[in-house]
Amino acid sequence: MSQSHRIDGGQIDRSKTLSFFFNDQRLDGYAGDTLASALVANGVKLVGRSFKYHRPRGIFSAGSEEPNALVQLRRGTFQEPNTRATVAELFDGLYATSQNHRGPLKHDLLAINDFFSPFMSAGFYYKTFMWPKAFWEKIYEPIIRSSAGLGRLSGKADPDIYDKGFLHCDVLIIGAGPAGLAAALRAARSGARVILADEDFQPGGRLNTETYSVDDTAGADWASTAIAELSSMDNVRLLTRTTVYGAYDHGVYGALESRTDHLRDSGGKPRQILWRICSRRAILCAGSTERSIAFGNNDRPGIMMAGSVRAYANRWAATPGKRVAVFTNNDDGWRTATDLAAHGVAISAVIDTRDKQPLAAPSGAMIAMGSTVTDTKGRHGIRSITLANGQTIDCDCLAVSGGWNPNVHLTCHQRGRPQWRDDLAAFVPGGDLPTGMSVVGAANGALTLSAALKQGHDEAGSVAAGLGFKKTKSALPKAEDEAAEVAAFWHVGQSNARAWIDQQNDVTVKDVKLSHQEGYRSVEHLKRYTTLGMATDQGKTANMLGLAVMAECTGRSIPETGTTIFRPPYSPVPIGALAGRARGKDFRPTRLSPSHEWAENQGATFVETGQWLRAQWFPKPGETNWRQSVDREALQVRSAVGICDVTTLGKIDVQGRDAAEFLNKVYANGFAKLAVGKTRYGLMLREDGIAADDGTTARLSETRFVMTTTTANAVAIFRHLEFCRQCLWPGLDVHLISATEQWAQYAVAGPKSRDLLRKIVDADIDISNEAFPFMACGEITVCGGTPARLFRISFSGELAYEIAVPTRYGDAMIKALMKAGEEFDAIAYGTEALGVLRIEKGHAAGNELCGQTTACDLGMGRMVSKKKDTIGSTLSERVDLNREDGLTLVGFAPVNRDDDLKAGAHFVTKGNAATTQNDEGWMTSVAYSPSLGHSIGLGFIKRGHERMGEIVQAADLLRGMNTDVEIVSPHFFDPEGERLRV
Amino acid sequence: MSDATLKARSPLDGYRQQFGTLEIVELNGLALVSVATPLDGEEELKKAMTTAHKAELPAVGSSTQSSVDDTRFLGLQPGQMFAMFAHDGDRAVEFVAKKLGETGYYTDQSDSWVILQLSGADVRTALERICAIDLQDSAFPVGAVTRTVMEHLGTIIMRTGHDTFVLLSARSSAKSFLHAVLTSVNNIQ
Amino acid sequence: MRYSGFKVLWEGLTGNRGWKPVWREPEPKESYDIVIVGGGGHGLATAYYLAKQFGMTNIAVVEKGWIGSGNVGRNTTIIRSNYMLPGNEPFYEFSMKLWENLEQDFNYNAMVSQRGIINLFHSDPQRDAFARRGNAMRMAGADAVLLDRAGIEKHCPFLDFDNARFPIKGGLWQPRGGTVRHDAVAWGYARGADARGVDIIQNCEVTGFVMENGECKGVETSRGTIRAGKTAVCVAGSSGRVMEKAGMRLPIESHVLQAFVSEGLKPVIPGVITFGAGHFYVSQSDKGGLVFGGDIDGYNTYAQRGNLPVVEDVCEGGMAIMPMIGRARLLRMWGGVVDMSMDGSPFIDKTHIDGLYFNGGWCYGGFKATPASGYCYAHLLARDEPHPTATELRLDRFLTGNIIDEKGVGAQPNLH
Amino acid sequence: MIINHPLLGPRDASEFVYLGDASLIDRPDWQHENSQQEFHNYLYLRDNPAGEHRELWFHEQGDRSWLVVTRNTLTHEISKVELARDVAKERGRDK
Repeated sequence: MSQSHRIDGGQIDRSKTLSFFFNDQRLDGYAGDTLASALVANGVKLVGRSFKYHRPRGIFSAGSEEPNALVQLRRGTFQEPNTRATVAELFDGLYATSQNHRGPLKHDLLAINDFFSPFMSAGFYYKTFMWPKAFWEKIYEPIIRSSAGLGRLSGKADPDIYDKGFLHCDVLIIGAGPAGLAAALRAARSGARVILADEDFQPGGRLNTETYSVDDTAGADWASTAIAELSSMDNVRLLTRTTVYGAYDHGVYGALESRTDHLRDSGGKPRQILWRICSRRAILCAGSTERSIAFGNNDRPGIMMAGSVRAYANRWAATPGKRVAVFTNNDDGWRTATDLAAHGVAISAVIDTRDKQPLAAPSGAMIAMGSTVTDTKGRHGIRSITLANGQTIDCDCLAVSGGWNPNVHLTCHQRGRPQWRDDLAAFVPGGDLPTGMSVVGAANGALTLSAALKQGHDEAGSVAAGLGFKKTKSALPKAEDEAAEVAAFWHVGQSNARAWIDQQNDVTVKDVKLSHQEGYRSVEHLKRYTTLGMATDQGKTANMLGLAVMAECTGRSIPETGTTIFRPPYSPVPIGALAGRARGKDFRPTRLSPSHEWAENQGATFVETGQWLRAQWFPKPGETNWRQSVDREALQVRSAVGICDVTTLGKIDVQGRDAAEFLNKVYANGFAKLAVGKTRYGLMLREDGIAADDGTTARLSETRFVMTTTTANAVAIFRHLEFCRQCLWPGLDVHLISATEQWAQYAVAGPKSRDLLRKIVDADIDISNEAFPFMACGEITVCGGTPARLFRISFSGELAYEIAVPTRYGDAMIKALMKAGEEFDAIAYGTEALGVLRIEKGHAAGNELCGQTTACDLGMGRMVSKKKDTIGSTLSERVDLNREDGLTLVGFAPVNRDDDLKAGAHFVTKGNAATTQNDEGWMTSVAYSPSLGHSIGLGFIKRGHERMGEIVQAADLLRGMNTDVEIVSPHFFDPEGERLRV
Repeated sequence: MSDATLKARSPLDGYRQQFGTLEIVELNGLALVSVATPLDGEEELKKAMTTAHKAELPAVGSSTQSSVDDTRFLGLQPGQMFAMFAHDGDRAVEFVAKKLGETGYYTDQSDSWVILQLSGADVRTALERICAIDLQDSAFPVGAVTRTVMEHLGTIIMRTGHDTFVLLSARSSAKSFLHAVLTSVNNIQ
Repeated sequence: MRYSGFKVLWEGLTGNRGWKPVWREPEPKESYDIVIVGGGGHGLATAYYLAKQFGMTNIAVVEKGWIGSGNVGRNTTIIRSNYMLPGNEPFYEFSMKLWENLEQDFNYNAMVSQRGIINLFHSDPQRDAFARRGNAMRMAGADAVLLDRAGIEKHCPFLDFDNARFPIKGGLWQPRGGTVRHDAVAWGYARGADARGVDIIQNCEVTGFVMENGECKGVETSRGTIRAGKTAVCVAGSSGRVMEKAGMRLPIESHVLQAFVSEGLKPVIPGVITFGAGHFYVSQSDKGGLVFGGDIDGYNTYAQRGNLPVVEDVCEGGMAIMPMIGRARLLRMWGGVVDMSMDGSPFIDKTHIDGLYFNGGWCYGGFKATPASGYCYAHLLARDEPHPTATELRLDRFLTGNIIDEKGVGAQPNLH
Repeated sequence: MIINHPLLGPRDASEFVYLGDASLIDRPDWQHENSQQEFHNYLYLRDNPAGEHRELWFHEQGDRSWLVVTRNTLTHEISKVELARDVAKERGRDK
């Protein structure tokens, strides 16, 4: 059957035949077709199965509101579930399969559900499947889960790429139908920056699907002329295939532009682009959506929206049937009869619920006024309908129109609530629109062409004027006002058969009535209990019907019954598009230190520290596991000298006449009296008295300090300091700027560090212990005049320095240091050895400064000065932060020296069970100390300082360990700290 | 005393590439020095700038150009600007101090940034994929400068010509930043 | 009326005519022993346990809108008890145990589904923190398993193990964690409470408190004055708004948490998965939708909607660990207003005003706490002393310094 | 959201970092006889209004200014944006 239902006319390109596959059947269509129109043209009726009862489903509409015709598009990793055939552009080689059936589409095994439907009424699952208890996860749920869901993901990474962007405009016009085009022309001619977005690949909206004329030319032609003019103006950005899916605060709109979905292959370009549009004003011209009528078996393939039926005929030259019947409650439905007849399609009947004079109808059509359709026949496609009077009429397509709902969705995305209009029997936009938004055309209830054109034209004029753009001549497009009377009619009472409201989720009139009967009467309860409107179409064709039936049950009017809120997105948006480029390695940026390339060449292993990559250790030939490398590096630092890149530490330049006073306020310990040329360890508290961060700060001059922060907290601390500077003490002369990126900084640690540095620093600089003692700092020159900074500070407990040079020399500096160190057996060490050395010395780091511990807990209580106003000092004195049985940071050594300690173990007094009540603290950091020859740990335990020598259990239920550990001083190595002063 | 002298490296080792009409160049040999205005010291700083550079103190969000030398002043935040000028050494602060004396607090930023210059007719089309700032003439004229964020990276953007923009981003993430820019260029071509 | 498979069959055969309303629609009486302000999950659970466990039935639940319209009706349905601190963990484990018997208890299938929850870690310090947490859970009688990378691969082979910016190094797994059909929780509790005589009064907004010489004697409502022996406020999300009527300032800010659901898909995700290096967590509902979320928007708001940056941030997190979801479409996004407390932990306590009780500050985690919150609040109201698992959830803890800060970020609500 | 920066004009809120109620500017006197209670109220208690709210935003990806933004927490409408430094001075914090 090759395009058996193709007819004359239309806006397709018959010169371009495209072949495609539906369920492996090869079919032909034309350029300009959607998958749906091509299926219609080929007489394909059955395209899918419903969610719950697996009823046969056919194409229902011709737009993004489609509830039924969902297919899986493309193959393999490109497989895309739940794609609406009605918006999928046809391309050559398109491959689609139907969804949600077991076995072939025609003979779906799960169609059995339909026979059990009496037992599967709304919410039945809340009332059963409870016994026996264990069966839920094991039996009931797996069965439910496997039969639920619609399409399938490939389970493999999405192979397409996505991009994002930002657009700015004076006027955003949403929808390029008659109202949108009229508005765009007027706004653009006034000189405003205009963005015109439309979800269709062919702008024009219903001008393309109707037979009206504008300015005495065919509507579709007028539309293309308007588009041509707009495209030629450089103050206009025309976005086709672009859905504005959400309205956000302050005129920001989210839009999804499809770039390659209509192509066989993306050619390595982004599939879709997610635009964030900043607009000063927005005009919503989203049109309206036709709704159905509920009657017996109204869900059969071939039963479609009347407007869609003629859309297929007029725009795509494809007729859904050869013998079409129309069932309507409004004038618009009749146009389907006349339009199809004009294409030579037989019209078997027009049934109108209204008892009035019939409108002009094709000859041969049976006319029934004040009548209804009560039932239909035809398993995989409609064959006949039965009227209220029992009369049966044959047809292979039933075009239904229950009236039109303005597309108010975006007006509700913030606070807007639609208002009811009786004359339209529909909701129109209410007050409280998103700031800057106005609504025109069918979306605003102007359901006739000339009214839509006029509203668009007028509103654009006043918007442009309001934005201060010049008034320019711009004529109002002329058109006729077609008949559009409607009389509310929701569902056919006489029908005994099930009457569908939500076609995808299988919600029937009975379900809504049951929901009411059981007390789920608020609209939100109705929606949640029956799943009405929760399907992929968000109830675009269903919600009104459900609301109307509920109103009938409660005996209240529809507006009294309420309206369901429309939430973003207007139509579903791929998660990939919302993520854009941020995936894989590009999820977040990578920061590299200046010695990175050198370290790579040394074969270093790297570790993520926030966004930084840091060398973790430097394996040497023959070393088979990381511990060998780390032990060697740590020992070498203690015995000779090691070099470690500490560039990642945050560095903040603090300058000003009041810099010292400022530091005195933000550090818990004193800084006012720090001498020039000296460095001091500083502890920062949060205002709540908990330790926030630590580091060393050096005084380079009376008015200049260089502060270091931990790598992890650099950004947050800078923000906090700016808060102190701008909001708390704006009267101080102090200035901050980050210098983290400016300096490459290396720790040179070990007994031989001074000897090594002597070969680096310039001759005139005396770094002898006398001239440059522990905690000294200075601005010096190295390697023949290169400016540098030298700090005599030590994290390892050895004689140690940190030397900094401008980053441009970072790569050269690490090489120079290593070369100069050769004769001293210098080695490079990574973050692991750094950790071992600091744990051996009992220095707190991230695991100890975890945001839950006080200075007292850390054993630095005495540092907190009570004699000055310091961030955090007051609240650090609260009783529960100074309890007798408070935590203390101490060291732990395994009683059995061969035991490995584990961070995260909890401490329990010997003999006690490992329970919350007996919990006395936890192990924060552990390491194997190559110097001591056993595993060591730091941790917090209650009254730790009073319990030196006590043996407690380190309970690690997770890893099935319960280790006896001795409480010892955290200073495992060189407790007197003699080595760093030599 | 070391025999080795230290060789400087630029963040991207001097990247330069042409993509159709669009050119991307890493700018080197530029010094960047932040100048902070002492509390209540704005008038003196203004005077010093006029005498030494014949330049205005830039407002936040814009830049001024010395009429006697090549120094451009970038108004980045209240009480702080960047002085940008050709200089290939590591003594940038001394140059500024020589001219402005003690009227400001100086911090060398020359090594803190990677500097990319994008030029060509498509430059705005490429940038709209990563830059939330409205770059059209009325909103961001030639001379405008501001700090913003692109692909999670803090970025200073300055418009130096009708179709020319200079972007500064943190040196440590220079490769990620270049990647972000190149991706935009690829995606629009 | 008792629900059962047999009942469903019988009704099916007889045209489903016999189903009765799940709750009455009573007019408010003049006075009650206890008036619970807020017909959300916690309020309804409180009423249910007061009636069932403590034999108090002269109780009203007053709800401004429709019951379950608060966060119980707009969350991501996750239940877990993977907390760390002694002030929290026993409480949440108590809640988990109540979940495990809930459906049989109130004869309503809330689809409690213990398919497990995994929190991924991506660095050694993160692993250490999770080990500390997991051990705390085990010590409180909860279940916890520390998985290495291979263990994660076994559960979730579809995660990005090869190309991730922040490599997956393992995870903390709580097999008993899972999801629950959130609306059904409110309906089940309401049905159970109503059956025991509790008056559930919808569309009844509290406009003020009845104060008599410093004591709270009930509430003024849009449907008249309702006197009460004890007034129990339970309106998380609106706590600030409501308690302000009693002149109280709280250690709480109202923020919006967004949540997202995709179109229905055939099963692809086993349990709940949480990304440790970005803001993303996901599960799959029985209907097939991917239910996911991330961080709060981060600014004070009472509007039940968020903005785009967080939407994108969440989806970036999703694609970073699960690139297979790129072609799944986001169907609906919504926002719930949450009480963000100053240390990220809740309050179940008497206020300084006699007769006035407060339950709130649940941050973005109130749903999982519903049963225990109701039970412990009922205990406090009935006995005037805190339930043993809720002794630290006090309003004055910031004055004494007994902070319950799981995240360790301090007095900044939007960081918790 | 869009924040109309007093120096830079409209900027996307994603450039900013939010802190909270602008009353955090009014840090109590550490020598107040009841300083612990004072600091407790300052740091922990909030008006948390449903309506107009004055709040602190930091332009981290911008000019590094702390701003005081007056925003309605029901509608998100922003009615005023000031430099926090100026507000702090008005409240005498530079004395």
